[in-house]
Order: sequence, then C-alpha cells, then structure tokens
Amino acid sequence: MKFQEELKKCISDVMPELDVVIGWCASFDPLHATPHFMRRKEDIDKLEISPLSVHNLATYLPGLRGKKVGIVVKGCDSRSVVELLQENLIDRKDVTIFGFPCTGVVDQSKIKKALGHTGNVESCEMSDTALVIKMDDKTQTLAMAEMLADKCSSCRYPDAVISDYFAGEKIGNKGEKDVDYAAVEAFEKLSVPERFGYWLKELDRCIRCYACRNACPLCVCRDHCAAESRDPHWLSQENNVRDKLMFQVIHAYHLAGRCTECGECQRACPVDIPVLMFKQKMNQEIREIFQYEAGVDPEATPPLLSFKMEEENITEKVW
Amino acid sequence: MGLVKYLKSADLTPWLEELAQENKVFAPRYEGDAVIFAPFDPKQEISIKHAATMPPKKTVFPQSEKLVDFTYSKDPEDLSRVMIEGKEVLPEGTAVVFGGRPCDVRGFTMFDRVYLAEKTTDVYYKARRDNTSFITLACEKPETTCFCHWVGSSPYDATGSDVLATPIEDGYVLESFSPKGQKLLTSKLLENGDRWISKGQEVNENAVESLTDAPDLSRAPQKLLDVFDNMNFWEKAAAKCLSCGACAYLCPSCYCFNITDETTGMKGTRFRSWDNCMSAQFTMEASGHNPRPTKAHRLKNRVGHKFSYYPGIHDGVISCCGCGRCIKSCPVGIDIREIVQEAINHEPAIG
Amino acid sequence: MKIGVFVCHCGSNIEATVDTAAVAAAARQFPGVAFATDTMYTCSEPGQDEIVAAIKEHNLGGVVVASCTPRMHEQTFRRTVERAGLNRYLFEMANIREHVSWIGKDREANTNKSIDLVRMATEKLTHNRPLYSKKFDINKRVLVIGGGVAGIQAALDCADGGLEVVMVEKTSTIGGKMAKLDKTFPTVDCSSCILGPRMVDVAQHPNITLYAYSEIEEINGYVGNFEIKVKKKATYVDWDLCTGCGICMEKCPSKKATDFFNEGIGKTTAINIPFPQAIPKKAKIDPAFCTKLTKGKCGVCAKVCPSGCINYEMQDEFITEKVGAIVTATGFDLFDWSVYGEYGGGRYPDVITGLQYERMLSASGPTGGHIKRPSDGKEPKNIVFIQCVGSRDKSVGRPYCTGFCCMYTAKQAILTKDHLPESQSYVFYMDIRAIGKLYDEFTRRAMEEYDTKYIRGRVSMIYPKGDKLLVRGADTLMGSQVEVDADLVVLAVGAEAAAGASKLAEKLRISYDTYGFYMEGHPKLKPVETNTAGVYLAGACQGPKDIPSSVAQGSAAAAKVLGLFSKDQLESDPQVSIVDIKRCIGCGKCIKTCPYGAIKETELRGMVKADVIETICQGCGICTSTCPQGAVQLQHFTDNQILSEVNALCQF
Amino acid sequence: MNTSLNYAYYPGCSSTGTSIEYDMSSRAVCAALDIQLNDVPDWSCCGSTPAHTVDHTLSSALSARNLDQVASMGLDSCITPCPSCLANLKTAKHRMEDAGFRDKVNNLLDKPANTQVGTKSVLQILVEDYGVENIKKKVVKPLTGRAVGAYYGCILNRPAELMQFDDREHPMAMDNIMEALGATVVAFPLKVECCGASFGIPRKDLVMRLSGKLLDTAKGIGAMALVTACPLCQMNLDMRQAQVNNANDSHHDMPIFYFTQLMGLALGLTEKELGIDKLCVSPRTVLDAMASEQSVKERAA
Amino acid sequence: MPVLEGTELRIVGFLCNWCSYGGADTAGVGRFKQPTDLRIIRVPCSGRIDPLFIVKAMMNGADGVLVSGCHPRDCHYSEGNFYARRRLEIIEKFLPILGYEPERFAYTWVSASEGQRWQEVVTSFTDQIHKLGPAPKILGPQASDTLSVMEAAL
Repeated sequence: MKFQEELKKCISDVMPELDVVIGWCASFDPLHATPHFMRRKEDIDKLEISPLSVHNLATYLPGLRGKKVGIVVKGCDSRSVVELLQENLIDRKDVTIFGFPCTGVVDQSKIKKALGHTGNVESCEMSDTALVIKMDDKTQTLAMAEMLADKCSSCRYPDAVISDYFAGEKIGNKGEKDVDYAAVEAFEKLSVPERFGYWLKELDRCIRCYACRNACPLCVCRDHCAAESRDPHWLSQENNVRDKLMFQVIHAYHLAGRCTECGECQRACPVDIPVLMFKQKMNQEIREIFQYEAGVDPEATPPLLSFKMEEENITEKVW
Repeated sequence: MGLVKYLKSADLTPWLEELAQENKVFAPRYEGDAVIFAPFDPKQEISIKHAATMPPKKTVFPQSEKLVDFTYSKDPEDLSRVMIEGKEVLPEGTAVVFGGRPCDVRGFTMFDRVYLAEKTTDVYYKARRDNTSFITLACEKPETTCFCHWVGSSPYDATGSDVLATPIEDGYVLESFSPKGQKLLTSKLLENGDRWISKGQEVNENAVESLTDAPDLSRAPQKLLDVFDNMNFWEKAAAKCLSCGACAYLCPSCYCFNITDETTGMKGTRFRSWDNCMSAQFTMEASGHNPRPTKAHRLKNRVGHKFSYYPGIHDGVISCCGCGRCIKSCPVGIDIREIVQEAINHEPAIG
Repeated sequence: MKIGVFVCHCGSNIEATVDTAAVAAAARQFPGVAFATDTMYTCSEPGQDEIVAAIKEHNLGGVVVASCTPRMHEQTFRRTVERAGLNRYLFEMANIREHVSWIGKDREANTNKSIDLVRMATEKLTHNRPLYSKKFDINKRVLVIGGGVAGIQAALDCADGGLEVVMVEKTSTIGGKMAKLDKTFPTVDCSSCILGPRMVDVAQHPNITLYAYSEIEEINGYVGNFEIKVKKKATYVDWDLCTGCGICMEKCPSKKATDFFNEGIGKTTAINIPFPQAIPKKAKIDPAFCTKLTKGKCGVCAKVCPSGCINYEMQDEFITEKVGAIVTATGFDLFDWSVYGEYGGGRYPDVITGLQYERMLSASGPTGGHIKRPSDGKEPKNIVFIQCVGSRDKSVGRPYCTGFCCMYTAKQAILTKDHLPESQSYVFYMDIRAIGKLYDEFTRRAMEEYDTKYIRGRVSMIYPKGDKLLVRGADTLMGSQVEVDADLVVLAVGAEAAAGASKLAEKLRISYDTYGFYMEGHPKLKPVETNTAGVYLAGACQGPKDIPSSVAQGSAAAAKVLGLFSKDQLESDPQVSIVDIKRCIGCGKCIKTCPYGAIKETELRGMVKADVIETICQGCGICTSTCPQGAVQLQHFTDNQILSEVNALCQF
Repeated sequence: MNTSLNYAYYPGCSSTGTSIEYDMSSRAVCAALDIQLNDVPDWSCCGSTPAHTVDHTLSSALSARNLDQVASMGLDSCITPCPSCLANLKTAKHRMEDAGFRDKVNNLLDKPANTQVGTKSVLQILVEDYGVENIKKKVVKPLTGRAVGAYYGCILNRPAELMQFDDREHPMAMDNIMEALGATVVAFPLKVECCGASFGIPRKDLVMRLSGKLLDTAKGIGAMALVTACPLCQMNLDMRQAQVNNANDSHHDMPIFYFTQLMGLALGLTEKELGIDKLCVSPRTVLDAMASEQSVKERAA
Repeated sequence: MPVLEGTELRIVGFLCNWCSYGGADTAGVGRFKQPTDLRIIRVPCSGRIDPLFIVKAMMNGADGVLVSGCHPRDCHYSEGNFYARRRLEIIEKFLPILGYEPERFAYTWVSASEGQRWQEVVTSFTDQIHKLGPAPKILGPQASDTLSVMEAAL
C-alpha cells in the first residue's frame, strides 16, 4: 500500500501531541492483523494497513475518553466515529483522525470456507485482485473480490467521511451504489416457521460471550448492559435460545438509527452466528421510513430521538 | 499399556451408533460455520479433520445447568406461612465424547483439582465427570495457534482421556487408558490393533516433529507475580482487549461460574451458568465497588491465574492446555503466549 | 411482601358475570398473597374498614383491589391503605368491571380473565416500592380563559376569595354570547341588565387583570406553577389613553366593516367599540377594513381622537404571566348552518340565525329593537322558527342535543308577539326539551298565551315565492305536509365547540371529545376537573349549557381553585423518573427526549450523568423507554414492574 | 381543452322510445364537441323501474352485466343521458362491493361481472370533463333573448353520497351551461322537486299536482321554457302538460327541452338532428323569439 | 391456565392511562361487548412503552400485542405518542424477521371518549389474531426442543 509510508510519516509528525495512536499490525499468523496501539515512534514502524485491517478501531474511543487519541480509520470505521461524536461520547478536540483510501477488507470466514481451514497459514501475499496463501505445502490463490466482506462490495464511503489527516488519493464517494439488502429481503421470503426456526437453530450455539456487543463501537453501555443486569431484569442467565434471541433484538433495537453496519458484531462472533442481519433489517426500516442514514452527519439527531407531527411515511392502521 | 484396537474409517459411524445405544454420544459437527460438539446423529456428518471451534467443555460443565428446582407452598390455615421445597437436579446417564483433542480433554484435569477435591466436591461436576468417557483424537498436525507442548502436553497426550484414537490412513488406532476406555473397545466392529501400533506412533512422532520449540515457562509464576502491581504493563497488554468472554468460554480449562435464581409464580430454579473473569460483573460487589475495575485488571487475572496462581496451589500445573482457541477466536487477536513471554522477559525499570 | 387481595362484587355489577369468590380463591395461591376475600362494595365504608382491619390483622405489606377502573377509585383506596399505615404506593388495582364484567357475559371467561388481571396486579405489587412526595411552593394566581358569563363568574368568585386573577378574552370585550342576548328565559328579564353589572365588577375588581382582544400563545409548567404566554393582538389604539368617547366611530368614513358583535346584521365602522356597554369600553381598528391600514390613506380617527391614542404602527405584544391554576371558559360557537341546502344554504337573506334575531330584538341592536326583514326592512308577519338546526342530526355530524334551543325559540316566539302583536309565529320542532325550573311552564305559555303554532316535524325545503319564503315541512302529528308562507325564517342553530378549542386543548394538555368539547375528569364525580392537574372547566366549553348551568360551573371551578390554593404548598407526584447514577453513562438521550426539560446534565467524579428535577418531571416515562441500559427508571412504572406484568401474562 | 374525451355510451331503454330526442341530441352535441361515444355492445335494460322496486339482486344483475360489457370494451368510464339508468348503474356498482351480494348477483349471470367501471351522466362529463368555458367557446348561435329555467328533477344528483355530482339541494350545472349558451337563466326554486314520475301510472292525480306546481312556479318566475336532463321529468312536463292544464285548469304552453337540444342549437346544429320536432309542446314561438333576437344582434353588429 | 384453552388466545395490550385506558373504560361504561382475550397493561403514556416489551411478550408466548395511546397532538405529555409512533412502527416492521406475522402486532390511537372505537379496535384485532391462530412458541431452552416439535408438525 503506497499511502502507508505517507501515513506513518504524518502519524509520527503528530505523535508528540498524542497519548496514543491506534492502527493495525501483524498478528499471530500471516492471515491476521491485530489492533496496534502506538505510543512510541518505533511502534509506528510496525503499522500495517492491508485488507486484513478488519477491526473497527472506533470501538476503543469511548474507553479512552479524556486522553488525546489518534485513530486510523477505514471509511466505515469513520462513520462510527461520527456516531460517537453525535452522541457526545467522545470529544472532537481529543481525537485525531487519520484517513486513507480503503479498497476493502477480507472476510475471514469466507477465506476459511474457501480453504477448508486456516490453521496453518505459512504466508499470505496480497494484491488488489488476489490473495495468495501458502498452507499445508500448497499455494492457493483466491480472488480478492470474492474474499471481501459483504459491506465492502456495496461500500459507498471508501474514504473516511471525517478525518484530520488523509493519506493517499481519495477514491471518491461511490454515491451511485446503494446499500444492498438483498440478503434480508431473500430471508424475508422464507415462510414464518422457516424464519422462526432459523434463528433458534443459529442462536442455539451462542455462548453468550457478548463479543458481538463488546466489539460494537456503539454499544457504549458496556459494563451496564441490560443483558446481565437484574434491574432491569430482561434476561436470565440460563442457556436458552429465548434469552439469546431476545438479546439480539435488544442489541438491534438499541442500535436502531445508530448502527452503521460495520459488521463487527458478526465478525467478532466466535461461533459465526449471522447476527448482522438483525441490524440490517432495522437500518432498512430506518432508511425507508425516515430517509436517515447513521454515521454521516455528526450534527444529526437520530430518528428515534426525534419526531415529526406529521410522519410522511407512516400510515396508521384504519379499523 | 491398555487395549489396542483398530477401526476402519468406514466403521466409525456404525461404531458411534453402537455406542449411542447405551450412552449419549457427543461428536463435533458443523453448525453454521462453526464446529461444535453436538449429540451424535448418524444423519449428520461429523467433522474431525481439524480441532473444533468449541471444546467439548459443556459435555461435563454445561453452559448452564439446573442445580435445584424449588417450589413454594402455603399453609392453607395461614397463607402467610410459606414452605419452600427444593429438589436437587443431579445429571443422569452416561456419555461418550468422541473427537476431542488431547488439549481439550486434558483441560478437565484442571477442573478436577478444583471440583473433585475431597473436602469440597462438586456433586454436579463429579456426576458428569464419572459418567462421561472420552475418545480423544491425537493431532496429526498442530496449528499455528497450538502450544500444548509449552504447557507440558503433546499432540497425543492421553491425560484425562479414556481412549486415544490416532488416525492412520483409512482407519484409527484406538488405545484405552482407563477401565472405562477398555469397556468402550469391546465392540465387534473393532479388530485387534497390534499390527497398526507402529503406524500410529509414526503419526504421533511426525506431529511432535512439526512443533516449534517451546520456551521455558518455569519462571512464569514468579515473573507474573513480579508484574502484579505494574498496571502500566497490564494496561498495554490489555489495550486492545474488548473484555468479552470469548476466550474464557472457549477455554477447555476455564471453570468459573455464576449462580442465579429464576422464579415464576410459585416455582423456581437455581441455575449455574458459565461466567468469566473478563466481565466487569464478575467481581462486582453489592456495594457497587469493583476490585477489578478495568479490563487491565481482568486480563491480568486471567493470565495470572492460569500461569501463576493456579500452579502456585496445584503443584506447578499450569491451568492452560495450549489449545490456542483464545488466540484464534479472540475478536482482536490477543495472544496469551505473547503476554506470558513479555512478563517473563520483563525487566523492572532500574531505580 | 405479604399481600392482601380484595375482590369486589360492586353489588351485581361484577358479581353478575364474574365469580368473585373463585377469583379470591385463585388469588390465595399466588406468591405473596397472605389474605384474599371477596366483598360486596369494597369502596364503601365497611369495605374500606375491612381492608384496614385485614392489613392490621395479617400485617400486610401491600394490597390489591380488584374492582372498577383505577381512574375511578385508585385515590380512594390509596388513602385507605394509608390510613392503615401503609405507603399509598404499595397498592395495585385490577380493573375487573369496566374491562371485564361490563363488556361480556361469559362468566367462565370473565372469571378466568379476572384471575389473570389479579395475578398481574400482585406480580407488579411485589415490585412496588414506597414512594414519598416532595412539597413545592405554588403561585396562588389563577388564569381564566374566556370572558363569557362562566368565565366572569369564575373570575369574580376567585377574586372575591382573595386570589389574583388574570382573565384573557379573545374579542375586544367580555360578555360572551350572553351579552348579545336581548332577554333570558324563562324569566324574560333583560340580559344586559343582569350581566352588565358583573362585567363592570370584572373591570373594577382590584384582584382582576383583564387582557381583552388577547389570546393564549403558549402554556408551560405544571399545577401550581404554570407559565402563560399571552398574545395581545394589535388594536391600533392605545387603550391606556382611549376613553371610549366614540368620536372616532362617528367620524370613521369606512362603514362597511363586518359587525361581529351583531352577528353580521348590519355593518359597523372600521374603528369601533362593539357595543355601548362593552368592557373594556375601548376602540379597536379592524385592519381588514381600515383604509389607512389597507391603502395608507385616511387617518381621520387619528385627527379627531381627543386623547391622541391612535397608533397605526401598533404590533402584537406578548406578555408572560405566572399562575398556579387555570380555568378554561372558552364557550361555544354556532354551528355553520349553511350546509343545510334545504334551508337555502345562505342564499336567502330572510333566513337568519336565532342569535341574529336576538340582536334584532335587542334595543341596543342594529335595528334598535325593531324586527325587520334583512332583505327589504319590512316588518314580518309570519315568522317561522326551525329547531334542531345542527342539533340531533347525524347527517351533519351533530348527533347531540344542544339543549337550550327549545327554550330560546320559545322565548323568541314570545318576544316576537310582544314586538309585533299582529304577527304569527310557527315553530317546527322534533321534541320539546324543557328540563329545568319553570322551563316547561314557559314553553307552554309560548303555545297557549302567545298562540305560537308548534308543528312537530322537520322542514324539507324553503324556497322563495314572490317576496315570501315558502317553508315546506312535515307535520308528523297530522301525518300531512304543511306549507307556510313566511316573511322571516329564524333557525335555532345549535352549538358546537368554539373555533380553535382543540388547539387550546393541546396547549393545556387536556383531552376533548369527538366534537371538540373538553373532557371533564369524570362524567359524574369530576365535572369541572380535567385530566391535567390545575386545569378546570367552566361553561359551554365542556358541552352546550344554558346560562344557569354555565354560571354554576363557573362557581364550581372557582371553588376548586380556592380549594387547591388553600394550602401553601402542593405535594409533587412521586411517580417520577430517577437516575441510577451507577448505571448512567451520560449519553444524554433522555435529556434529548424529555418534553419538559426535566432532566439536566450533572457531573459526578468527572463523569457526565443525567439528573431528574423531580418537581418538573411529569412522569411520562419517555426517558425510561429511551435509556438503553435502563439507568433512568420511572417510579411505579419501572422496567421490572412492567416486565413482571408481562411475565405474569406470558409464561411461555 | 381535453381533446381526447372518449367514453362508453349507454343509451338506456327510453332513448329508443319516449326520449329518443334526448339520445339524438346527446349524440349530436358530443359529436359537435368531438367527444367520442362508443355504444356499449349488446346493452340491455339497466334494471331500473320496475325491476329495482321488486328485486334488488335482479336489478343489480342487469346493471352489473352492462358494466361488465363496458369493462370488456377496455374503457374505464361509461356515460348515460338518463338519470334513472345512472342511479341504477351506480347503485349496482356500490352494492357489488359487498362480497355476499356480489356472489348472489354473479350467480344470476353467466360469468362474474367486473363492475369496476364508473358511470357518469352526459351532463356531468360536459360540465366536469369538457368544461363550461370550453362549451362557451364553441357557441355559434347564442340563445339570446328568452328566459329559461333549469329543472333537474329529484334523482339526478341524489342521494349525494352515491351520485357525487353537484349540490344536492341547489344544483347549477345546467344553469351554468345555459348561461354559457347565452340564454337568460331564471333561478328556478324547485330545481330538485319531484315531478311525480314514478306515480305516473298508479296516482296520476299526484303527477298532476306536482308537475302542475312546477309549471306554475316556472311561469311565476317568468321562465319561457324549462330545460331538463331526465326523460321522465321531460315526459311528465311536456307530454302530460295538456293533462296538467285540464286537471288544474291552467293554461301553460311551456316548451320543455332537453338541455342537450338547446346546446345543439347554440352549437349550430339543425333542429332535425336534435329531434326538436319530437317535442309535444311546440317550442316554435320560443325558438323564433330567440332567432329574431339573434338576427337583431347580427344586424346591430 | 392463562387463557381458556381452545376459545381464547393470549393477547396483551399496552394502553396509556390518559386516553386509551380511559377509552377502554368508556367502552365498559357503555357496556360495549368485546372478546375476552385481551389483557390490558396500564402505562402512563404510550411514550413509556419500550418496544422491547412487545418482543418480550411475543417471545414469552403472546399470540398478539396491541398498543394504544392518545391521538397524535393529544398526548397528555404532549410528545409521548410522537416518539411512540416512530418506535412502534419500527418494531412492527421488524417482527417478521423474527418469524412473527406483522399482523400479530398493532398500534393505534383511541381517545378517552372513543368507547365505540375501542370496541371496534379490540374486536377486529382479536379476530385478526384468531385468524392467524397461535403464534410460534419457543418450547424449551434448546433449539431442538422447539424444532423437533415444529418438524413433527410439518
């Protein structure tokens, strides 16, 4: 990535004023990156930006409130930052945002599917078009386009929507693309019992680790989440699908009008439950009813925290 | 040396079906994109090519289990006199877990030291532990995240297992390591395995070959105590932690739980459910005070417990089985190996 | 918590279709229930004593009463448990009358449903906590909206009771509809002779501030502390200087202005004082007709005004008043009868409304008390009165009876005879509604002594025939068709809610019925209260009323206000939201959505937190359903309380 | 102006007999205004009197069939000169919205009827779709001179909820058209009075009284002629005028036109094609008067 | 014995205290006959209704949920029902993805004077739910507890 050096340069320039800058670096194997907290100049050398930079680092910002934080953001991540600003959970003056032109990040589960497993990756070469992975004495080439996360294929904000420094050439908003809810719509075509059964089956394996919640940049309640409280007592701690499903609904509803579909919830899930669909459905409704999209305007008020006396797109039931 | 038998790959399913007649059999299979241990169902293909996403922990230590069912009743003479009657719900039936890996099964030995201690035996755990036998699959090739050999184990370690199955071309060498194991190997489908033993050993040795050298962790317990108060160290280590429970819940050797009561009307149940020390609630006190207020404190506890405090009271045994799931499944790729090594190599600043 | 359950028979109201004994029996098996019984009339004294006794005997910690709607007796029973030493909020009600026994006869289903509702109530009760109200100071001033006879009565009673009164009147004079009347039934005494002095009292009373030609712009606050924004509409006349001499009216060249006070009978000048006895007696300019304001020419009034009080630049002015209670007396308006095509839909000048006729009869009216046909000024001989125009008529959306038309028609028939002894009056009626002291006697006099011809039937058509109007209708008693050659037709037009009533209701946050009349707190027991504490009703704004009832209600409202203000402090409703500081993460969503600005941001050890101002919080609970982690909880309607009800009903 | 006015045309039974001149003049006028009329193929009685007085299902079945015919023409609206037909077609459409009733009707028919098409009167489309202003533009022989009154009858726009046309008590459609044609229109107070039509057979005396009153009133306000839009009204006032005179010994000699006939004249059509000669009370004097008035104007000009 | 087996379904209502609860009372005072299925939970304002209560009710076995508040602009707290309208609309549209027919939930406005209207609302909503029959239920902690039964049903 050519802009990477430019980015490192500009991070090291501002670093003196900052307590920490968050980016990505290599992880336990060549197929994974991990969040990288840079405090000293030498940390910057480790910075690596690639299609493996999947993590939405905005998740860390509320926890670092009060500190001077620099953050490297993909287009989608930057929308989470916008939301956090909108809900004054972070202070603009304390956050320095580094943007770069993002060409998309991989979906690890797609790679896993393609390769059968990813337990022994020895090396991984990446180009704009392909992933060349060496494993089990075999070299396999995967088309990048097919390995990209779904959100990337329909991405309309490849460049950060908000940034203080931008490294590299902006790709420019692909405004013409529209969010793609085909998956949701397809799912809705299923019969009632099919839909009902699907979630029971999927959520059965949920281990209630709440990675989906804690990876979510907008689940700001964190330690006070209703999921584990007795007052209010929404959920029991029993291992039952009812409570697991209910939690997903709580999560989705509390994100209504806030969620930017960064997909961290689903990515974080250690047992690969497709929990993103709940949020996509909410967003689809929010868009249709309120023509609202989260994470683009720090000044906006989310639709569920406001109202109109006459709602153009709500037709009430006649009895 | 116990019984040694040979099983043709083709006979695996029939054998499991056979076992399923007297036992509840658990075997790994795909649920969505995850491989988890589920009640064996001949109609559904099992998946044992690679270590499962989830260890078979829940087969002995369920995600949540009923401890007591209780009912209130009233004295018809005086409604304000309420009697409560509790019924202990002990697990019943025997189970066989097929397809766990040495690390997975060895994990239970960490449980045993805690839950089977004779003064404080956990009856629920004991019941399941006694009634469950493990047919463990030796690993042919460790993954990048594997480090069982760091913590005193190996790809064909049979500790905690009743039968160790080593895959060889089109079959398995089965060796029993307990009376329970011997019973499991009485099936007609199995033939004597002596002539296959060498093949099995070959596979085991290759596996060991492919391991990278393990660092010496003997200083870990002390070193971790040394950095106990160095919050700076832990804050760095925990910086990217999301304090979710994935690591603990996927860990074959994490055994913490929470107990809650749920009541509807005049009936209620006391549940025991998994809990994890990464969650803020874990140490939250009724007063509202939390002795482990930050994720740094909490990560310190998890690493410290496994590599220092537990060994400290359990004759040096590290309560980590090196399966590497906490690394592989961590949403942000925290690597416990790194942290332990950093601790070991950490030199306190002079002065 | 030990719970006592009392299932009420309500005589046979509940018992007839609910097996109350069975409900009580079932309740005994519910968790926490230490005592359960069924009683004849739980709200009666013995009934309440039984509750008190049970609380003492079984030392109950909470009580559930299954009876009528809580909107009826919740307060009653809260006081009861309080008498027994319990906190009033350790009480719940199950509505097994309005919601069960009265809406179906299936005894099994009703009993079963009642048991459910009781279970729900007990489950909630176990989550109830004692709540304690705070005291807060009140502003002992009262706002009276509307200067009709009801408003005047309320204002004077309050003022005489020593309260400061602010009266806001939409038009430029008080007096309302009554001021337009010539005489009043059944005594046929002069309307302005009774009302006039009361209007003067209002003007002169030291405790009353009058804003005429003004409207309510905005209402904020709550009982005891309302803040009112009053809009004084521009009169273009400085009322501090205006002496009401009336020279401007004599000289004003534009004499085509609509004469609202005279109901459009005749015209008036662009600058005018509605009528000689107007209070305040001040002139105002009707900008639509003033050539100075429309074309910039003229300015005569400014020249002739001896006190130089004309100001063509005058703008609307806004004043803020602080009061503790509000009496709403906005009266009624006449139904727009032009929808009745069969009466000519307004095409025939000689078809007029009863109120227009009143102005004609009035000596101070546009015709100086002479009855003249609007068309040609001739004295009419045959006068036809048609009743129920816009009353008791579904087809025009006015199914209700206005109630006073029968009487004023009779009065007008009588007065007509007095004015024109030669004349003959006909009255088309549906029924005679003459309920009231001396009322029926009065209508009889109209028929017998003044030989008014009463024809029971509706009019199907009025059409001109020569210079007369042919009125054709049915005589349902004779079973025949009748036709009357009328010179003048007077329509007894019914009353409808005053224009803008619903808008004001929204500002007052009170509810109104399908027709726009304001809803009283309870049809029987709270005739002048509303659902909003500190807001009371007087007169026809609550429903069509004649003068005596309006005056009575005016006094009743005043009595309520005086009662409210008899204490120096009010107790705040403790059913307000409170913030669990530990759980609050200071995202401010509750602050954004609170309609009252009752939640403010505070800081706790460097962290932002929300904080509820208890006296401002009105207990709507929007914040509670907005807070994702449930840190702000509306007391008595907490998540856990509602969840316990849900779980009581839905147990998988 | 909308040049593409195109309707299905339902003449109704009376147009083949007593009110043939109404049908002629309607067609002629529409042609003159290039409004395209397409006859409903194989149309039948609408089921109006007497069917609807004895059997609603039958009467609606008849109408439904006709509406279905219209639908099959691929047109979505149908017009008819006759108010009774109009009322019955509209009523049928309305009743057919009720599933139960629809089934009963469809049982009587060969195939379920599509009754989605709307029906309007010729008068209504002239006023609403074509427009009085546009009519005015087309006038070549203004009807100057004599005063006419417009008589609508009792069913043309009632019940209001069903007919959805003009004011139920005080319609103005024909008044406006006549005014546009240059006629002096006198406000006729009994516009929507009943002429007694449906009692024509059983209670002649009623007809005499009611129609008599209409004629008296018309005369009283100085009308020289009445225009109608209803075959029954026209018949009672025109064909029965002599009888009325006998019964009430009055001496009316008042021509009763169909409004379309006067329109036709104003649009320059010949009396023949408008069936003027079919009227019982001779309109000659009135027409001549108008003619002379015109010629006076022309000379003046 | 929550509902009468066979004859009733479980229908939960959330009503605001000022308008709709009053409307239901008015219906009672007017003796307007209604089906017996509905159980009413009284809340101060439709704005207090957390849409999650509705989901909770459904997942705990309700067959239908009905919410009613003051007509827009008439809210006793002036704004509550405006917020409610948005939130309820969202959840109504969301329910289908969970495998509930959207018709199982409805929200409407009934004023304290509209007893007649309340009767219509309750009656037609109850019919609607009975047409749909019982909602899918979660029968046990494990998915299999429910799925096995569902498959058996198919």
